Amino acid sequence: MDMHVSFGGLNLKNPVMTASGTFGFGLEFAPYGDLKKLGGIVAKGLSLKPREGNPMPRIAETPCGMLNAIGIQNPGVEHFVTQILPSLPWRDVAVLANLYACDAAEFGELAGVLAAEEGVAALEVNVSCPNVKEGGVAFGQDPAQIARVTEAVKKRAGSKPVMVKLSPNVTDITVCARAAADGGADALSLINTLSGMAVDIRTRRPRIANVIAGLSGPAIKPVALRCVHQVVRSVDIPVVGIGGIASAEDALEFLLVGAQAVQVGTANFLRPDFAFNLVDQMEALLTEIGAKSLDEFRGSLQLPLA
Amino acid sequence: MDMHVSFGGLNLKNPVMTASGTFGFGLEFAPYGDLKKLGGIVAKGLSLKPREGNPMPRIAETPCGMLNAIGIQNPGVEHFVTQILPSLPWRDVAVLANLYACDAAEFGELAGVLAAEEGVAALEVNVSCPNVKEGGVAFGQDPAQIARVTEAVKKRAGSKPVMVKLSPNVTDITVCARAAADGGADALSLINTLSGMAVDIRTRRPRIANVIAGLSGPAIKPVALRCVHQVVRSVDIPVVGIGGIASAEDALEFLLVGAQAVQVGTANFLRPDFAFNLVDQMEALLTEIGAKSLDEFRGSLQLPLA
Amino acid sequence: MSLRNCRNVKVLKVAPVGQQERPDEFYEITLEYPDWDEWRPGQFVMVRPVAWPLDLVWGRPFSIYTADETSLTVFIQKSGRGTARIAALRPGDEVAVWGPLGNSFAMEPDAPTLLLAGGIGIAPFRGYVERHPHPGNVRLFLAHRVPLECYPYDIIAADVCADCMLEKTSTDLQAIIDAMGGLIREYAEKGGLVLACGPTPFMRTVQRFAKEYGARAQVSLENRMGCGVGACLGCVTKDSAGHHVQVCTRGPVFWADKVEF
Amino acid sequence: MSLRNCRNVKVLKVAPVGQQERPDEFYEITLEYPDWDEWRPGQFVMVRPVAWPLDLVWGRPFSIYTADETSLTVFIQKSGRGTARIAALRPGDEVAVWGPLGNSFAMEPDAPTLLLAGGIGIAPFRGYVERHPHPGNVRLFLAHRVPLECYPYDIIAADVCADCMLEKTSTDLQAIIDAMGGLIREYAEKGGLVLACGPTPFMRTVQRFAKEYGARAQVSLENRMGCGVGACLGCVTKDSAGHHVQVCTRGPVFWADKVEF
Ligand SMILES: Cc1cc2nc3c(=O)[nH]c(=O)nc-3n(C[C@H](O)[C@H](O)[C@H](O)COP(=O)(O)OP(=O)(O)OC[C@H]3O[C@@H](n4cnc5c(N)ncnc54)[C@H](O)[C@@H]3O)c2cc1C
Ligand SMILES: Cc1cc2nc3c(=O)[nH]c(=O)nc-3n(C[C@H](O)[C@H](O)[C@H](O)COP(=O)(O)OP(=O)(O)OC[C@H]3O[C@@H](n4cnc5c(N)ncnc54)[C@H](O)[C@@H]3O)c2cc1C
Ligand SMILES: Cc1cc2nc3c(=O)[nH]c(=O)nc-3n(C[C@H](O)[C@H](O)[C@H](O)COP(=O)(O)O)c2cc1C
Ligand SMILES: Cc1cc2nc3c(=O)[nH]c(=O)nc-3n(C[C@H](O)[C@H](O)[C@H](O)COP(=O)(O)O)c2cc1C
Ligand code: FES
Ligand code: FES
Repeated sequence: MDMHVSFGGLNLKNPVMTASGTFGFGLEFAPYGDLKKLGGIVAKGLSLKPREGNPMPRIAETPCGMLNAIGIQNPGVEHFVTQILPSLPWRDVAVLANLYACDAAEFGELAGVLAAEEGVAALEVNVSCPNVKEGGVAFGQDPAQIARVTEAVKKRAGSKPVMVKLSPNVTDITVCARAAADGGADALSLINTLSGMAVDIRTRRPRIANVIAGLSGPAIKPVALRCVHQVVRSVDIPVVGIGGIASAEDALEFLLVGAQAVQVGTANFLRPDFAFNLVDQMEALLTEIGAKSLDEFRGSLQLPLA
Repeated sequence: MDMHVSFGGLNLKNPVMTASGTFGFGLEFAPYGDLKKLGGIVAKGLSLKPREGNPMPRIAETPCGMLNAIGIQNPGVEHFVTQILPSLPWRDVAVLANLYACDAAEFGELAGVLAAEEGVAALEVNVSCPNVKEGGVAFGQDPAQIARVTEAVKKRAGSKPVMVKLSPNVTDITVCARAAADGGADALSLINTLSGMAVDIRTRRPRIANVIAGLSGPAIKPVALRCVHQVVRSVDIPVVGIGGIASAEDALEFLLVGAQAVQVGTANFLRPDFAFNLVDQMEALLTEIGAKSLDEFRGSLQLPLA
Repeated sequence: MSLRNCRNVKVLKVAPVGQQERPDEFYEITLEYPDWDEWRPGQFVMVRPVAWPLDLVWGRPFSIYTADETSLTVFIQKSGRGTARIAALRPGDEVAVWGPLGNSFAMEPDAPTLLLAGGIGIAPFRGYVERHPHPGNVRLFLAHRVPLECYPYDIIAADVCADCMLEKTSTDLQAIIDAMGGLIREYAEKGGLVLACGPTPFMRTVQRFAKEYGARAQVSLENRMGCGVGACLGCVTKDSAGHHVQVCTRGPVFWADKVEF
Repeated sequence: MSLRNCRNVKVLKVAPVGQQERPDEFYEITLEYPDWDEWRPGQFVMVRPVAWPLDLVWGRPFSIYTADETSLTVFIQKSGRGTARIAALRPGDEVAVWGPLGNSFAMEPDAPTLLLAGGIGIAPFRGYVERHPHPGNVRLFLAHRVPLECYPYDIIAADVCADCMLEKTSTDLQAIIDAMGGLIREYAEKGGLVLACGPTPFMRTVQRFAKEYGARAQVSLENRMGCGVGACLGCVTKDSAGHHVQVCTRGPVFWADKVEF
């Protein structure tokens, strides 16, 4: 089956991407598979300046999921474009940069640096930074700020497609989706992690130094599917599904509700060859369930008459 | 250890309650344990008139959780007070009514009926009905409506404590918590289910006829703990923790972050004697981990210095 | 002893059935008896192995296949993750069992009684035949897709008159439907009982013929179950007035003219 | 053959260790060899049984205990849900294994080398001693809380000079710390190597004495790991400049003066 997908200015050889923060810069996984086999690699979150990230402990296992509060530890965008990007096989696999900043101007600046790089296929905008000026609610929870950040990135992105990554921690994700679309986003990716927490009754301490952390993994798949379903029906731009994908069946569920492609996050920790295997498994499963093509299958969910 | 708890006008012999919609009216579980052993029983959601609920299928299993869209099938409040309540051992176990309505006036009326019943220990207000007039966002996602509904119930509740049950499907649950507190709530219970969805790639249909459903079970525990943690720190009224409790350790986690009591939902389906067993297990575990008393343990989470 | 309970019991025996034909698919699982006062054919149990991780939150419903003072047996076909794990249990493993649940099939010792089984739907009829005082009045008809060796057909056929038909093609299916129609009509005419258990389309066929011929028929429904005790309202079907009723407590057995599904 | 890979391999053998003393706690798990070019003592593998349900999302890290052309063995102590399930594996079960991961202990064949093991921290030293060209230069010191029979102490003591001290009381603990101080000082003075593996407080003690006496010491850290390959940044510790570095790729072995933990 032809697994090629093309949307919002991105051309991918298949709909399997790896999610930011869960696949390093890609090279970490080279011993376990051929990076060129993937549809795309979303690199770990980048900021203008290097960041040390949060104190330890940063991760905890939860039922069918995990919490993380890494705090966007990264070597900074300069290091990425000079030291890392050149060694990635970006001619043969779409490499997406994931942008993290805490105000619109900084986002614009980051976008400007990355837009100049031939090796960057697209920009994914992570709006999860709490906006200190606006009382600590994250950008991604405020539609007006989502629009503003999207515009700022889009203005400096040149010809690079801009994908905005939405948070599920909102009352109505379709409002955020529309804000990003209005801000000029070429595509949306969702979901980022759910806000969660874990504690240890013996030490009486939080299991994560940052106290509040992001929940990911199979546990959140139902929430992610619901979000993708709602967003696909409320904006005209393409959507990439993320959240709890741990099998080919999971990945197809996101396509069924209308996602153009998927990103695999936590499942990369189940085993480091997970994403590579998924490419073949998805194709085989599509054939097995009698889908005629990706296009025929995508969005073919039959809803009951209301 | 003395397991008795007393808060917001409720006196419970221990902090274990069963969550609305997961324990029927209690009698269904009488073959599996002594109802009088429980701290409290929250009866299934009641509306003024009987409701048939949603079409089938209504439930689906998800990783470490389940989805439900029962649609508050119930025989109506009259049936409850005349046919069911009299056969419940309400003198020996707190029976809480769970109120479901779709506008403030209806909530008030329901509260009025239930306030007259000696057998009802308290009223729990379920604000999950989508408000059709206000564009379909649920009451529980709009702080102003939470306040209005709380006031309406409180006005008719007489001497009965009023507990408002909060939804996690909001941008900032502390705003909703304050709205309920401002509306006069005596206590809060949280969380209700997360909004989720599941689909079948073979039939290409949603697994739940209602399409969107409520996610519960261990999968959501990290979200529930985070919500309780945030709410406990933002209002002065007592909080009851709900969400994914499937062991004594889970239950103590909610007490550690500051909940006065807990409600067990989906775990009642793990085995019908779950809640009964939990009462003893919690006491044993508290002793094992060296807690001096419930009061000493409750809310004793040590946060890192910010 | 109790009317109904939830107990941790040990697995006594796991006996593969029909493995030459269908390796690793059908099993008789024998458990310690959960100390019930009694049980009736058509009732079921919920089973959840004690060591199950929380990824699967519900127990799984199975008809009571047979039981004696010391043991309870269920007959299972692997069809998903839960049944796969139950089939992999070993003697000594502990399972939580709650039951006996639901109502049971009508038993009128002197009435000609037709048992209609669709595949694994044969499970409750083993106990039914064992408990029936006049097996001579009972007849079994089994419609099956997998080889006969996979089912307790011979065990039941040792006691009662039995037929079976294999469905391989759509012509076979039509022949089965015709045969069922003929049988239901016959039992309607002699005022007998028709008891059916099998997949939903099979049940619908029974219901249709029962209506057409005026047979006194019961169908056993297999709805997805959360709790098994009437609390979650996840398993409901509609009664003849269109009201939602729990299959786990008001069923699983319904008079065919008193249920919509 | 490959430098590093992820393979599904079969469990060849599960050998309980020290069960009279501590039933059901320590096991040697032998797996098919994952076809690596080579491995070095101190490196580790991530293990996730293929049949694991998704309730536990991560693999579990274990030191390479020993290996030959056909097999790889890890030595595990049950301490939680994951290790409990790994201990319950049976021959023939499949596990995903990725490795060899991380760096390894320094090996200077001619240098006097002191191995300091805290309990289960002894695991990587079995392979270290096997691989060492001059075991006569190597000495093991094991501080333990559970009986000696639970550890591969005798196996290692067959090849190298070895001591052990049992910790039962806080007086024992102080004696152990004093002994460690004495040993580290001795190896510092003779310019030897000190290699340590054990729980975090044990590692801190080693670090403190190494600093005090100027010993060339390495510590192997046991941080919680998500991926094992450097990607999740969940396992980091601080290097001497205060920068976060991954224990799984930049460690698990660190020079004691180049790490903060
Ligand atoms: C009253 C009753 C009696 C039954 N008796 C038997 C029996 O004697 N022998 C036997 O092999 N099977 C019987 N079944 C069907 C059996 O319960 C299912 O095959 C089993 O639940 C499948 O679980 P799974 O995890 O393997 O499948 P999955 O498809 O992975 O299960 C997903 C969910 O759907 C439910 N489900 C899936 N298939 C069915 C089904 N056919 N019926 C009901 N729920 C289903 C599961 O319980 C689970 O909750 C009975 C069902 C009911 C309701
Ligand atoms: C590099 C390295 C080498 C190791 N070598 C060995 C060995 O050879 N033999 C052995 O028995 N153990 C070894 N450990 C420790 C072993 O990984 C843990 O005992 C195991 O992960 C516990 O998992 P669990 O699910 O049983 O415990 P749980 O407490 O249920 O696990 C919860 C989470 O915490 C992590 N975790 C818990 N304890 C530890 C720990 N002590 N170290 C690291 N992560 C932990 C788990 O991996 C899991 O992610 C090693 C750890 C590391 C980092
Ligand atoms: C350890 C970890 C680190 C992450 N870091 C980032 C990040 O830097 N930027 C970002 O946009 N998302 C980050 N995420 C979120 C994931 O990209 C993804 O949206 C989320 O984990 C849900 O997908 P999953 O359930 O498949 O993991 C991170 C997730 C994890 C688990
Ligand atoms: C089948 C089912 C029915 C429910 N019905 C109600 C209800 O009628 N009213 C209500 O307030 N909450 C209802 N809930 C939500 C639970 O009371 C509880 O808030 C939620 O399930 C989270 O807890 P848990 O993870 O322990 O199940 C229902 C949950 C389930 C699973
Ligand atoms: S299975 Fe829960 S009500 Fe029937
Ligand atoms: S375990 Fe993931 S970076 Fe080390």
